[in-house]
Amino acid sequence: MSTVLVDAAVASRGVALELAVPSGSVMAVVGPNGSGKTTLLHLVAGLLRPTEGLVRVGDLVLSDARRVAPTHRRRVALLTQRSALFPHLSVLDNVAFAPRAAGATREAARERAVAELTGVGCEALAGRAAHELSGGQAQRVAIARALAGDPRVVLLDEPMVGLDIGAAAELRGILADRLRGRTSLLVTHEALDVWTIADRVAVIGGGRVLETGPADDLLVRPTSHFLAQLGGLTLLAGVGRGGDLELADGRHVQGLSDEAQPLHEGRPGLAGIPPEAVSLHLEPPGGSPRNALPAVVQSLEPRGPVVRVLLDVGEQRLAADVTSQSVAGMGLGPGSAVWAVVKAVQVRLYGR
Amino acid sequence: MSTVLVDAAVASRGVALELAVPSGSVMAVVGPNGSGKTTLLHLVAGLLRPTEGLVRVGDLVLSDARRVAPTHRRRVALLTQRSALFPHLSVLDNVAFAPRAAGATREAARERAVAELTGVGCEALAGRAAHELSGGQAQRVAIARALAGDPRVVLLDEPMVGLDIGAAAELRGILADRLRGRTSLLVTHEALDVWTIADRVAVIGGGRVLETGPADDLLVRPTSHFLAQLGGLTLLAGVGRGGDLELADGRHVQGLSDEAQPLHEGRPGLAGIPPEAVSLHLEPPGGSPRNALPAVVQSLEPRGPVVRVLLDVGEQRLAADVTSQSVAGMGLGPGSAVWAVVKAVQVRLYGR
Amino acid sequence: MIRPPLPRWLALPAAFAAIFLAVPLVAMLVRVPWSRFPALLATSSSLDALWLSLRTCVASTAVCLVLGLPLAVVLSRSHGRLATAGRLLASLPMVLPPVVAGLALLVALGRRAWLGSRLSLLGVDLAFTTAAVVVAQTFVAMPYLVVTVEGALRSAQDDFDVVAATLGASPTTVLGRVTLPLAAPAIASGTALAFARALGEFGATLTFAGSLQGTTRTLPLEVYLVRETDTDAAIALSVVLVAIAVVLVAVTAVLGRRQQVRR
Amino acid sequence: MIRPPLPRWLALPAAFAAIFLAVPLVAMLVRVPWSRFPALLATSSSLDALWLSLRTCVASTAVCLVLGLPLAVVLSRSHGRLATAGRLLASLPMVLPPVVAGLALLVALGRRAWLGSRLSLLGVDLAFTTAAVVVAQTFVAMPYLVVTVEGALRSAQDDFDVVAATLGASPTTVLGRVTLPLAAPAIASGTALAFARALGEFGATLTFAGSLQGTTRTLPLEVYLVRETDTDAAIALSVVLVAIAVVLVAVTAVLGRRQQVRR
Amino acid sequence: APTSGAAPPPPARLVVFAAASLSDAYGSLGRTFEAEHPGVTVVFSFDGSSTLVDQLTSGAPADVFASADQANMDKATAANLLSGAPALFATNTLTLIVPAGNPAGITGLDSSLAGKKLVVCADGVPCGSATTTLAKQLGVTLKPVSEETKVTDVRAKVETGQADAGIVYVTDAKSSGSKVDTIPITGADTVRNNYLVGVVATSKQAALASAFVSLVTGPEGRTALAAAGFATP
Ligand SMILES: Nc1ncnc2c1ncn2[C@@H]1O[C@H](COP(=O)(O)OP(=O)(O)OP(=O)(O)O)[C@@H](O)[C@H]1O
Ligand SMILES: Nc1ncnc2c1ncn2[C@@H]1O[C@H](COP(=O)(O)OP(=O)(O)OP(=O)(O)O)[C@@H](O)[C@H]1O
Ligand SMILES: [Mg+2]
Ligand SMILES: [Mg+2]
Repeated sequence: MSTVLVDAAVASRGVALELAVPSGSVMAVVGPNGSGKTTLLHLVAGLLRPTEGLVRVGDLVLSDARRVAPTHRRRVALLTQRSALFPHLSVLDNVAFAPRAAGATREAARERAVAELTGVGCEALAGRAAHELSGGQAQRVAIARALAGDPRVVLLDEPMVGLDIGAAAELRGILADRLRGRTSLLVTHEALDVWTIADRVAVIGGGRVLETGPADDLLVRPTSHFLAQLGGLTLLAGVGRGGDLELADGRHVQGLSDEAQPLHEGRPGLAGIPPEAVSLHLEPPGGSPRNALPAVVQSLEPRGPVVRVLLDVGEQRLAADVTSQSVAGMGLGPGSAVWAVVKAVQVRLYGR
Repeated sequence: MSTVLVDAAVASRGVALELAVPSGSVMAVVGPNGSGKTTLLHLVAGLLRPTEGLVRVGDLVLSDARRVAPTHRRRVALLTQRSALFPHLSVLDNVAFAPRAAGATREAARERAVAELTGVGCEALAGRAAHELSGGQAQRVAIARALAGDPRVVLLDEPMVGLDIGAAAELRGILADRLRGRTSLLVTHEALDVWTIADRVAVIGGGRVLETGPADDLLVRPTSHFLAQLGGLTLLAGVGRGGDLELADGRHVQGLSDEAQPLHEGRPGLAGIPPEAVSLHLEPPGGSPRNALPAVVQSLEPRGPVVRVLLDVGEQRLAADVTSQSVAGMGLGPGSAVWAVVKAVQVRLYGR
Repeated sequence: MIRPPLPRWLALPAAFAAIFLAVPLVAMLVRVPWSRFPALLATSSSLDALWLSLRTCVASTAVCLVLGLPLAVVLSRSHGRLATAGRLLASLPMVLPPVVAGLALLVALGRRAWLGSRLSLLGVDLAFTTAAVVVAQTFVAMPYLVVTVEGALRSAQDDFDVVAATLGASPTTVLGRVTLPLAAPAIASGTALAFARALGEFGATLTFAGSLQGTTRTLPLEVYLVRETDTDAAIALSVVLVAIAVVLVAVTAVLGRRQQVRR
Repeated sequence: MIRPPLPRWLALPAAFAAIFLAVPLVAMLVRVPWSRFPALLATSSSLDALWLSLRTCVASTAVCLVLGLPLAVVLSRSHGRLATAGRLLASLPMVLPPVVAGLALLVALGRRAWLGSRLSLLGVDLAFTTAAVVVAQTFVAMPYLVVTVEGALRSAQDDFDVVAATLGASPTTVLGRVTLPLAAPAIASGTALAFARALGEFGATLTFAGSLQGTTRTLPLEVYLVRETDTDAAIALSVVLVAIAVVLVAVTAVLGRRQQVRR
Repeated sequence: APTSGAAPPPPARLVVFAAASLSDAYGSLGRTFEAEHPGVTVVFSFDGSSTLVDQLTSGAPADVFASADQANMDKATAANLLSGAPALFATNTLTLIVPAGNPAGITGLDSSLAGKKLVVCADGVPCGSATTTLAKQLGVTLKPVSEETKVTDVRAKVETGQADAGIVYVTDAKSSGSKVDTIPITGADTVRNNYLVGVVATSKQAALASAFVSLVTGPEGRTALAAAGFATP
């Protein structure tokens, strides 16, 4: 059991955080700059002493105001914003560091390191020195290094930062795969990271945990401004069928399959639909949009310049952001029957 | 005149870059990890010696294979991925560094520093030490520091990396404002950066400049896979009118105004429209989408799973990504008259 | 941030080292005839020696900084044969027994020597002057500054100098505002080492500069002379040297602390 | 990456410093009676002294590393009064004139001394043995290692130790695989300093260990003795010391270069 | 014992603590003694007399102690470091030396020294005390530019021409050979520096030590000492 429980304050930073990460779940941590995300990770890693409260992993109290268990005994891997590869070791030895520290033989450690490097697509860089890597390469190696130690809790502080879209997508896939079932805290600013990698989200603001819950729920019903700004994607769950996602009621959702986590035939999957891509029609439209789903308006919620319309689509939730003029023009209200129309190219299908 | 001309090779890195940045224009540099973006910036900053070729700014040859003008004489500011604030100086003195180095008195330099810090919203941090900042704060201070020296050429290597969405948007506005008319090279992975900050784009791949051109053109007609992946936005130019963007033919485009660079009444502006948000209809549709523009198909171009349809909309270009099934279903071909429909919430309006 | 702790076992050899260094010093203090101490110190020869030592050490430490710091910086950035030769040169005087160092100075800068005789013609006559003491102290002390600072500069991994250059800082500005301030702890300890070595310097001074009260007889020379007749008195005078060192190190520590705080 | 160049004017004081250090050494080499050199070196007393010097210096440098390195690491991470006291202690022996250092050792560890007499009872009799030479050399040389390494460790700005701890490295592993390797250049120069100081050590050895051929008469003591009768011969023997130093520094440079390449 | 650079002591190992200025003379006497006493090794520790007394006081394991002056021998006897009375075995007198060729044109302890660089031993060390006494007897006032702690340093300064003249022992003038010219001081022999030798009280081989003292004070000793320039009583 490696449930992480943080209920700790750091007075000097104006931070008082209360958070539980269930064993085996991946918790995304989002929030504005300076809100205390890094502070949270440092509390878990034992790099900060709480002035009050405690940090627990499983049944063990790792930190309280009096005692802080040393970082190296926590089996908590921390991947920092800067890759911080050891400059005196080769890429291979950097990655082999954690297994070696855990007592593996040099050969076993190197073998493991090669495997991890392969996992991030950097096996060809094994012999290089740290300073011979580009920023992106270094970050990938750092990820391999953090994972090579089989940590009980993985802490990731904006690991995608500095990666190009292609590399980030690739890494997202790798992390989703490798972190699954491993208690993790992932600080990110990307909605996509949250819902492809994480099970749960915690929103931090002004040194407090503002809300926390299942990633899917919070992304569908973002209750904080920050989450909304992250661009909550609506997720529809279903099963892969002929390249589409088949919903429980048999309807198909068409979309583009993600390359890093493709949808597989007969296997469960998700359709990620950005609310702003969903348009509402009173009649099923003709034209290019391939996805037209019958829906019932559940609620209307003004959000600044737009109105978020929550829809019931075959027992699942779908959000649509439309202008208030549209709402007025169509005379929408709870209970209205509409067609939710979304272009296939705006839907991304993920295997889970 | 500070036109930047690079025509240089670095053999050991397998890089041979040819690029011209017209004086006063902001050139975005995009490309995958390891493609040579940082190398390009280092060539301009005089931190790398070309093994062949030269680097020129204005009429001055700054680097060739024999001679490299020293970095400090180039008046070329480089903002690196890591903020690299001087650890022994306060935030204020970090920002005052460049004016001081240029000979300003301590008072003048500090005054300037305060102004720059205010520009990035960090004036309250002036008295802090560098290590007392969060990652995001440090990056903002670093940007203030780079701008405080009034450089002839500004080089930015992924400056937004590590900032949350809110802060990044704010900085994007600041950079768009401050870099305007200043010869700059901006390495980024974000399409939004390219078209809000840059005039021109260079796409780099495998150590070569693959294409270069006006940012608007290249984003409308991305010719490289990488640019397409960046998510080329279509831009429609017009004038602010009653909160909408009025096109030359009098039609209005509705959208959400960008907070950092809002559209002003009677002033020129742009509408950014993601091609995947544009759906094509044979009849003008009813429903929530507020923007329905009559268009004529110019060309069809298959791009992997989707087809990019280039449209002529009142003499301007608009791209729509639709599935090939839609193309077939609607029987589209060059010359077809269609309605390009896009939801207002997917359109962003920017003042320019 | 909590830095990872040091291994506990490290305390054992460290404590042993501290005890090893402390025992002789304590034994010395115990041996000092404290009752005679004020009288011993108040003699004109002791006071002259003390004052001369302070003056010459400040002067030679200043020369070490003015000449040695540039040498350290240049060496830290040099590569190849010439750099190796320079590093060699900078550390050789440390290995010479002080008396031999004094002899070497004598055959180089003495009145009859090639260089010394030419200096004489220019009216510069070092022989038996306080300036000769400073030369001797500088010769033996400078290597400690150079080696310490060069090592620290060479192991600095950062690119702050590059960042400074992109901000328009000339090489001089980079040096003065970035490179040297960042190396401040090493410069402080190098300076302390050099001052300490100059303060304790004895053989080279004796051999090269001579020993005349008020002119060339520094405190260590006075100690050595007094010891011929009175060992306890010599130990008492040595305690003064130790006291100066204590003050010196305390000042360095305070400066170092202030530096630490600024970071 | 092209590092920003150093200011040109820096070459002037640096060159002056190099010349200042070089001239006495060159003058010494010129003065050596090269024709008598082989004969001088081949005497049993010279060979004994050379061999003894090498043995004792290796031993005392090893002791310096084993004890001094832990002390340096502990001090670099300590704060407050005790740390200041420790730093003080670690640098005091440098300031003592060597003869006084020898006296201090004698009053602490001599047969009649408090500690020495207790050691005697345990059958450990240091006085006038080769072990006494090692003790004297260690006492005067260790501070150079401690101060150099401590300064470098304290100015290291990085968080690599934190990173290592998050990767599960115990404090011992962090020390051995991260902290010390990263400080390798400083440790190398500190070790070279300590070795050099031990090799040139003379006053403390003479006073504490005596000057018995083959047992305690190291090369500097032999130089001292030879000088009683023949100054030129003394200079010739000193050249051997210089030669050893050259080899030492050359080896350090090669090791340093290798380290550089790995980065 | 944890370390002892020397092998386990041979049946007879005679340790002689002697003033450094005796190194040449005693070196050859040691070889003579070893030849006369097979199986015996003579080991010398040469240093300044005062250092040797300090070492003996601290319990240094010596058999014979030879001092270069009366004062240090008195210190040793006062501390009961010796068994029996020490024996006078050599004397040394002062002389004036100048660099070879006498560039400054010194003629003696007279007006020729005015404005010249004269180096002497400091009062307090044996040769310095002797110099002071001699100057007082001769009624001259010396204006040295340096008062050295060791006579060797006076010699070195004259040899290198750093000083124009120096007052040293005749034995030093002799070891300097052709590098200096000697200008005898008339009346110098009235001030003698005495070399004394005695058996150390803690010696475990007093008989052998006495034998060495006898050698030094005997005819062979005289020859060797005279060869080094000492006067013998
Ligand atoms: N070393 C430090 N000393 C003092 N205060 C600090 C330190 N590091 C951060 N803080 C402060 O603590 C608060 C929380 O900072 P933290 O680094 O946890 O934010 P963050 O959410 O990680 O921000 P970012 O997204 O910029 O990385 C901020 O107010 C910050 O200024
Ligand atoms: N210091 C170096 N020494 C040798 N090769 C290097 C060095 N830095 C980068 N390279 C190599 O040069 C090529 C270009 O690297 P560069 O850093 O310019 O890429 P980049 O486009 O900036 O990548 P990223 O997006 O990861 O920062 C890569 O193949 C890289 O491996
Ligand atoms: Mg953070
Ligand atoms: Mg890069």
